Amino acid sequence: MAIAAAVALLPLAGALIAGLFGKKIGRSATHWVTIVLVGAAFLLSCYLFAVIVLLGHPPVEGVLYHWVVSGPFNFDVAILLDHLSATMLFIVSFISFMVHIYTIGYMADDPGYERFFSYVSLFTFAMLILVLANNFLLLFFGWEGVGLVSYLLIGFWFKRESAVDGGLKAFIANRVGDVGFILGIAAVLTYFNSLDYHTVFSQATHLLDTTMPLFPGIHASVITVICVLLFIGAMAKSAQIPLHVWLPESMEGPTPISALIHAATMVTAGIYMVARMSPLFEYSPAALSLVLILGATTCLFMGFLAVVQQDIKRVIAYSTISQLGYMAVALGASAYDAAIFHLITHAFFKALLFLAAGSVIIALHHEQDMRKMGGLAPYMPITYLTFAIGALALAAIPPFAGFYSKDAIIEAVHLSTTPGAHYAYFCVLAGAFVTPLYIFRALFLTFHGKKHYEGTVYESPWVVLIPLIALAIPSMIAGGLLIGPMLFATPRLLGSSIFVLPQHNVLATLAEDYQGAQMMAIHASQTMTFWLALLGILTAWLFNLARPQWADSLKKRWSYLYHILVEKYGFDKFNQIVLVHGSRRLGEFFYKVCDLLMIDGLFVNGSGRFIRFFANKGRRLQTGYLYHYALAMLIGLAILLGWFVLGL
Amino acid sequence: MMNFTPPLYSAALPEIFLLCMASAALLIDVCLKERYQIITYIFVQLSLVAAFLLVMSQYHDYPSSIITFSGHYVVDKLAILTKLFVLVASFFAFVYARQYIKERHIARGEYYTLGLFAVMGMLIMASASSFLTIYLGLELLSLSLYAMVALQKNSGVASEAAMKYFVTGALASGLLLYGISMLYGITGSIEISTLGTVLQSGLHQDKVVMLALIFILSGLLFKLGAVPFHMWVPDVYDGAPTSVTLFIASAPKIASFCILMRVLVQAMPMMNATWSLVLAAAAILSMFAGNLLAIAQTNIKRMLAYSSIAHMGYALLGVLAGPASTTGYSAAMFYITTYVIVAAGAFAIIALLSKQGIELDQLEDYRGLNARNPWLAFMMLLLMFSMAGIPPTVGFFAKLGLLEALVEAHYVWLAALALLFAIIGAYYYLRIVMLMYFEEPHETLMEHRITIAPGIMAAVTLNGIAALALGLLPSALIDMCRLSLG
Amino acid sequence: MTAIQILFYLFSTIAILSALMVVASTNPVRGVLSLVLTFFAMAGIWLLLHAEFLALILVLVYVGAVMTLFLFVVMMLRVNVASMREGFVRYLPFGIVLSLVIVGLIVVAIGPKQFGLTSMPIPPTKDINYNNLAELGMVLYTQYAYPFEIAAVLLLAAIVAAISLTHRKPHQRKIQNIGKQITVKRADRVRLIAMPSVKKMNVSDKPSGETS
Amino acid sequence: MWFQQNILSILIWLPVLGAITTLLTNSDRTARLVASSFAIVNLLLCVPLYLGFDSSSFALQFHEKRLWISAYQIYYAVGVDGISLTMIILTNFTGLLVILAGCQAIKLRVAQYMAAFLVMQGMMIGVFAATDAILFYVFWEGMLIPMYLSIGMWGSSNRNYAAVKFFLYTFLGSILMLIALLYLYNQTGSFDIQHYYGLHLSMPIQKAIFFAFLLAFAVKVPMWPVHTWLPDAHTEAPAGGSVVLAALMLKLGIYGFLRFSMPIVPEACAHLAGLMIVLSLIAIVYIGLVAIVQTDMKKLIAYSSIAHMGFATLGCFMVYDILHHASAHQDAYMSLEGAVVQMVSHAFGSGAMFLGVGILADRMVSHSRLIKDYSGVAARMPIFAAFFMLFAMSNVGLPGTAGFVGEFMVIMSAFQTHFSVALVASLTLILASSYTLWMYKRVFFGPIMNQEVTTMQDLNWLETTNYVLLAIGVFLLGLYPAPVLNVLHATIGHLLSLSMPA
Amino acid sequence: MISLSDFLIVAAILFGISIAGIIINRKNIIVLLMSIELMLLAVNTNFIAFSYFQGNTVGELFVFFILAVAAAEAAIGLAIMMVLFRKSGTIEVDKLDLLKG
Repeated sequence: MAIAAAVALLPLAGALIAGLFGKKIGRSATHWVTIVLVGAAFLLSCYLFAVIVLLGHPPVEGVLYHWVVSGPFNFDVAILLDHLSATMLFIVSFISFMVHIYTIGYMADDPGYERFFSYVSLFTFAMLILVLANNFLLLFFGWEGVGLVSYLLIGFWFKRESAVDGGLKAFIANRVGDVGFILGIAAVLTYFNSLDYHTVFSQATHLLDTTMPLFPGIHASVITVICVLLFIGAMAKSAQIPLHVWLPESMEGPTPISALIHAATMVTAGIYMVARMSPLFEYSPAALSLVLILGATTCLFMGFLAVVQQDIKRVIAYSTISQLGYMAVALGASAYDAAIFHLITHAFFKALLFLAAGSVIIALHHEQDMRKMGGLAPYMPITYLTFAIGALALAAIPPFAGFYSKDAIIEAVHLSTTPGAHYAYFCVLAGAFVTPLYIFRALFLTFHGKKHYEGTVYESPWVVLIPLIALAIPSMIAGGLLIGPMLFATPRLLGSSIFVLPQHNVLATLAEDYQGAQMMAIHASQTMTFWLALLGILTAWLFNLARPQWADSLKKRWSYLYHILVEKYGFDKFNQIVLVHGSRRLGEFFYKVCDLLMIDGLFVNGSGRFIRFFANKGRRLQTGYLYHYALAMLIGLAILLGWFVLGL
Repeated sequence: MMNFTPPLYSAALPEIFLLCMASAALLIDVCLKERYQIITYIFVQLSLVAAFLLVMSQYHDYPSSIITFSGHYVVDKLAILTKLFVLVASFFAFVYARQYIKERHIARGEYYTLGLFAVMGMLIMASASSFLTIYLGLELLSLSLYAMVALQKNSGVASEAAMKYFVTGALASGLLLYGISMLYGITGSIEISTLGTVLQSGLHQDKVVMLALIFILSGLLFKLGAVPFHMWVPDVYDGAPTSVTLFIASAPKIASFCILMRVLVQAMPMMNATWSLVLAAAAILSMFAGNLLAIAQTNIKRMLAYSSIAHMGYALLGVLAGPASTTGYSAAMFYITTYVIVAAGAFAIIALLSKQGIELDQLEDYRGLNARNPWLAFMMLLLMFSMAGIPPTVGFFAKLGLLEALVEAHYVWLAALALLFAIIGAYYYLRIVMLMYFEEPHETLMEHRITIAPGIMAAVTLNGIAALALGLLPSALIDMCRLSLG
Repeated sequence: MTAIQILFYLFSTIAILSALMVVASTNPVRGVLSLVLTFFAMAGIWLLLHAEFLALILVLVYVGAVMTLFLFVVMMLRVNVASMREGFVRYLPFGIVLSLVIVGLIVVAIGPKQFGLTSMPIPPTKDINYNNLAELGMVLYTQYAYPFEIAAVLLLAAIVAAISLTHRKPHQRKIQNIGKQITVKRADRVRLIAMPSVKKMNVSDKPSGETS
Repeated sequence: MWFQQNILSILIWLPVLGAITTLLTNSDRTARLVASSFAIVNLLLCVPLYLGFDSSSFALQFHEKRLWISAYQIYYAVGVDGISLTMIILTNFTGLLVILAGCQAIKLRVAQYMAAFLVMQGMMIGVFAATDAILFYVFWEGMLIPMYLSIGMWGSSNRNYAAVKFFLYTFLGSILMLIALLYLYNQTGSFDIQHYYGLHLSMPIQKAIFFAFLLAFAVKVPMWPVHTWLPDAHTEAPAGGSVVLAALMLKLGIYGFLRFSMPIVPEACAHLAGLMIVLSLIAIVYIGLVAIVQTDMKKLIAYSSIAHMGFATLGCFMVYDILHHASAHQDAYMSLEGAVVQMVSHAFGSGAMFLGVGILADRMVSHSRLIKDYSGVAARMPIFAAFFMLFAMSNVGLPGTAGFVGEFMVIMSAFQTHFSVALVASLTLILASSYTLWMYKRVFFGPIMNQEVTTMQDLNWLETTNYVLLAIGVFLLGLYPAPVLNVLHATIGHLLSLSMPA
Repeated sequence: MISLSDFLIVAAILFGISIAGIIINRKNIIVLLMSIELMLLAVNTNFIAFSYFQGNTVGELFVFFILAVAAAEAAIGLAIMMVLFRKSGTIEVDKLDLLKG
């Protein structure tokens, strides 16, 4: 347990040192300190992974301290180390370690060097806490922590308006999700009287038939409410429609961040969370169905958007959203292991893609528009190679990592009985075509064809390339290696961390046909997905390299459709006009009309003016004339006499 | 043929002493040259101090109430306490007056002598136990005050104020007399103690008593300056020399309150249902009109005049709650006493700031006083907050007592109303503080140095600090008032 | 109707009419004289009430001294008689209404119902040796000694007040005030007036009104 | 032990003594020194107070009782329970901050400034310590005087209006409370607040008293719709004044609810809890929206204060609904404790932000507080920007900072009353981040537009000290709120048992 | 015979006239002073009537004092009027409006 805590705290120490003393100890000292500490954390998490997952050590739980004790409620800072968290620990610390190294090269000439390292380490800390939490509270802590650092890092170049805006958008979109999340936590607390995973999960069955009032007249099953609320949180974090809008904007941040936070780790927190909550979600078919349908929608429609993007990072960003959709689909289909599996493989290859893209971007001096690239392959072969590996993995070409995970998901959905599975199956299949289409479009536009960039282009330095290579390897092999233990072995790699009801257990059904990773790769040609993927690559080649003019004519022909895609289905417009402007209008109305005009103007100052007005009027009664004074006295006397003598 | 018992002269020793001193002061003043007139001043002040000591000694000598001079004179705790307050207030009024009248060439000997006569009038009022002595005391006080107001002969406003004061005052005493005559007509007596018993026995005609009550109340409310008998207040306060305003605003209020107590509580307790209503009406109107019109003022003396109307309204609340509560009368007494302290301080500061030829009595003249003389500004601040009734100044405890009595007497609505008016009132007190502290003084005022004799400064300080100290430790004064009207 | 009644109504009528004259007179001298008449009439009524001493006092002292004082003052101050009537008629109705209301209310309270002969019978006639003056004198210096003294003080105060108010010292305060002379400021003596300069000055139209 | 027995009086009157001493000094330097030392000593005195406090007992501790005004049986009676202990320590902490901040920012009439704030500090400690209703009221109102002066004397352009508005508003609020207290006095013959508990008054009377108290406390909190004094007062007050207003004075309202309304008229509270919840929710959403459109930094923070206080009132009055569903009192602890923690945490967050605006405005010749006059400050003042980010995040309610704890506890409790309450309350997550970060963005980020910003100096040692103190507070409360909560449990429990309708 | 109320009514009428005199008169302060004398006369008549019908001398004594006071009052009133006249040259009531509002 102490080791687990140390894993989380080492990066924190790094962040504090870099943040507080970075300027004093200098640049290289800063990166050394943070890298060493994160490296140490990585080593420790390797150890933990080995102990817990490989050696099957029972899950470890431990309370660090009591955060709040209030009435019957106990909120602890406590960690849980089981298969799931150990796995995640490993992935997170690995990618983070890589990104740290990569950063040395990427940020070499940035004045905010120390700050950047501090942030990245801080992020690692928060993410590790998120993963290690044994209760909802600490989960939320990590959840918000990564959100904060994400905000800070997106707006890292704070002089750039768009970067700052992107950060703000990311933060606020995440807060929208957090509303759901925190309400979900509150619901958990209300109905389980505890926030510990263990307690909550063990009592889930007691609440199957309980309903709660939502709004007057509307009642809903408690479990469903909890799951839906929690999933709203996940939607924001994992960029599911309609809360995905922030992720493309987050590309304003430095590329290592995009790799670490917005591809590999943070955005998958939602997936992780749902997987972690599987004992709850399993009992709520409605919530699963919601997850499935939203995930499927995200998966396909965000893929479409990636096709029309011109910014290399945005392509990858939309791809990320789409892939997160895949994961969500897997969750919805109760194939949690598959979701985590895809999460892992995706972490590798998407981080790889981003870092490779970053390598290109450095080489082109922070040029991100693909139209200005092209033909870079000969200049930066290693980058090209690694990018291609990442692309192949993403496109689910066997035997690259993505193939296994995505295929498993598609198959799982195919078998799923969750309502909406048919729709989801269609989406993921279509997605299998779209994915290679956009990523190879990016590959072709960037590395093939004519060179549009005017300056000289050099391959990136080794600090950049080492992480690329280090990530390329698992992108190739991780799928094959892991699919067996993760999905089809008994016990599975994630062991008891995941709970699936027998009637939902699609993976078990799949396992019956599983004959090993090699066989799967070999038999890929018999699946539709494989051909769809190839078709996607072919289409990408056709439209971008072979016959680029086709693309233009298509654009003209279907300009309406194209416009919808370029406008990203109008989500941004809607948010801007309805939500942002709407709330400002409303605030304006409340402020100007209610506060200033009504309360202040009418009542507060109004009564003051009223009194003053009467004072000035009443003042005239004091005319200065003696007879009026006497008159006042005598009228008063007469009234009193009339009142009392006549008894009026 | 007469059952005449010789009076107990020692009971009236303070009055007798003061009469002798007043006569002596007259003689001394006549003999003195103008430059030595300070001797008159010292003499008058010393006699006030001596009278104070005499009254003090009576406090122990007359533990229970004694009526002598054939029913015209009473010594009781109320009388003694009223006298003490009156003497102290008058002492301070003379202290503050000295510099002021000297600079304005107001006949000093006459000023002090008339002042002394006024003090005598108040002492007589305090000890009056028949309507005759009440009337005579009142007239002695009033006549002296009329003259004092007019004493600044080179001032047009002063003589105008005196004229207005005189005519309305005479009208009011006419009303009072008319009421007294009715009361006498029913009961055949003018002694308060007899009236009390006779009226209680119920042989009276309701309507006539009512008539008498209303006429008498009108006369008394005039003295207190309550609406609708208040019209003289702003003009007189404004027009009179500030030192006289100070005097009018202080001691006579206490004495008038004392006779109000005697008339209402001791002579006509059975009519309390009626007079409570009358007082309630007067109180509400006073609080309303006083606070409201004060807001519109630009002259600080006038503003304080309206404020005094409002304060009298508050004091009446205690009286009207008196019959149904245990503490109403004493709360009113406490209220008036503290008001007198505070008002005296405020008018003193006004008097001190003004210089001959430059009457600094506009609100604007207080702009930036804190920058010119922080200590004086601080004193004014204390006094203003006390008037507004903000703790920990004494004004709050005065209001607290009244409200307590009102609530006890089930006049909760009246208490709420009173506080509502207090908010309106707070506004203009705050405005003075605002001017003194938040603004910078005009350059012309900056040139005008504030020079105040140390003795007078000490008196002002004493006065201002009293507003605070009595707030922090009000118990003794409250207990005294309780004792006198328990 | 007895003689007393006749006298009463006679005196009352005279008193009321002359009182009205007092209020309504345009000439203050006539007013004062009307007031004197009122006093005489009322003194008659007082006699009917057996207050002989007071009735005499009223005539002798009050009319003799106070009213004379009034006359003195009236004659000393030259009052503009012409303007005396101004506004009189305008405010008359209001004054009449108000005083009628008050009088009416008083009468309601003190009317025959309360103070008629049934409730307040005429007191028995005093015996022949009864001396109003003696009786008053007996108590004035015994039981009423204290009020008597106060009244004396009051008169003293009135003397002081009246003298100090009306007395003018010979030099009439035209003394040199050195302090005032020293503290005088430039602003007190010299006043600078901003005058708009007139650019074109025609001989025909002189600038007027700016030299003040 | 004389010291132990009189420690509360010392805490109350030492600052007043300090004020007098400060006024007697003849140079600004000495005034600053004297005032700071008094503030430091007073804060240090809290240590024995905290250590000597028995947190397992709900009884009033360090009790002092002396007859003050015998005629009305008014006692000089002070004592602390968990809530007041917390607030007293907070007061002393904030008091020191304000004095230190004033050392830098105030150039004019320094001694008077220091004196005003010291007096205010003493009075506020008095409010929290008083156990006699009149003593409470005296401090409650008396505090208005120095506050009025501080707004008016060292405020900005529209200070007169703001000062008078502040004064009259709060004065208006407290009058009915006084009458209610007097009514209670007539019922019990005592001004001891403890005697007012458990009176079992009839419902109409309870309601009347409830509304009387409500007006007083609602104005102070301030609750919608009697909140409009606050934006003006905060905006026009000097930085120190804003800090005191936000960090302490608003808390008095909540404290009043806890000390008076709930235990004295429990039935009325239970009956009208719905109204209070609605008002609180309005404060949270309505005011949140209003905050979004503010162009003046101080106004924005002021509105955010109102919204945050909405949480505290929500926490207070939800207990009735919670207990409606739940069986044991314990279930409602969290709600009330959340409210109290919210009070404390808001003090750190908003206090720090007001100080920050003061720091910024002091560096501008125009002393502008308008958001549009700034941008890119982070480039010139990185340390300040970092600190401000921390406090902004606390304001947003980020876990790990102080702002989160109370919000979390209240939202958790809100769900126990009703889903919709929790839903509306949790909208603050969005609103608070919108207005806070939007302001942060425009002030600190972006390119430097205004030439004056280019010459801004980063924090000096005094300001840094202040901010370090506040940062420690924010983190301590956010990461380990137990020390605060521990002293509250017993008191809250007792309060709840008193506040429950029979 | 003449009842007490008859006397009182006469006094009341005088009282009313004096009131009217104070209200109506807008020009001459002397008339004001005379009205006040009238009012006191009415009051005195009241006292004397009551004294007679009550059969005691208290009322008459009271009148005695009222006369004394009235004389003093008249003296002071006239003195103030003198001062006023010297300062402002008028005794018209409606010119006395320096102080108002």
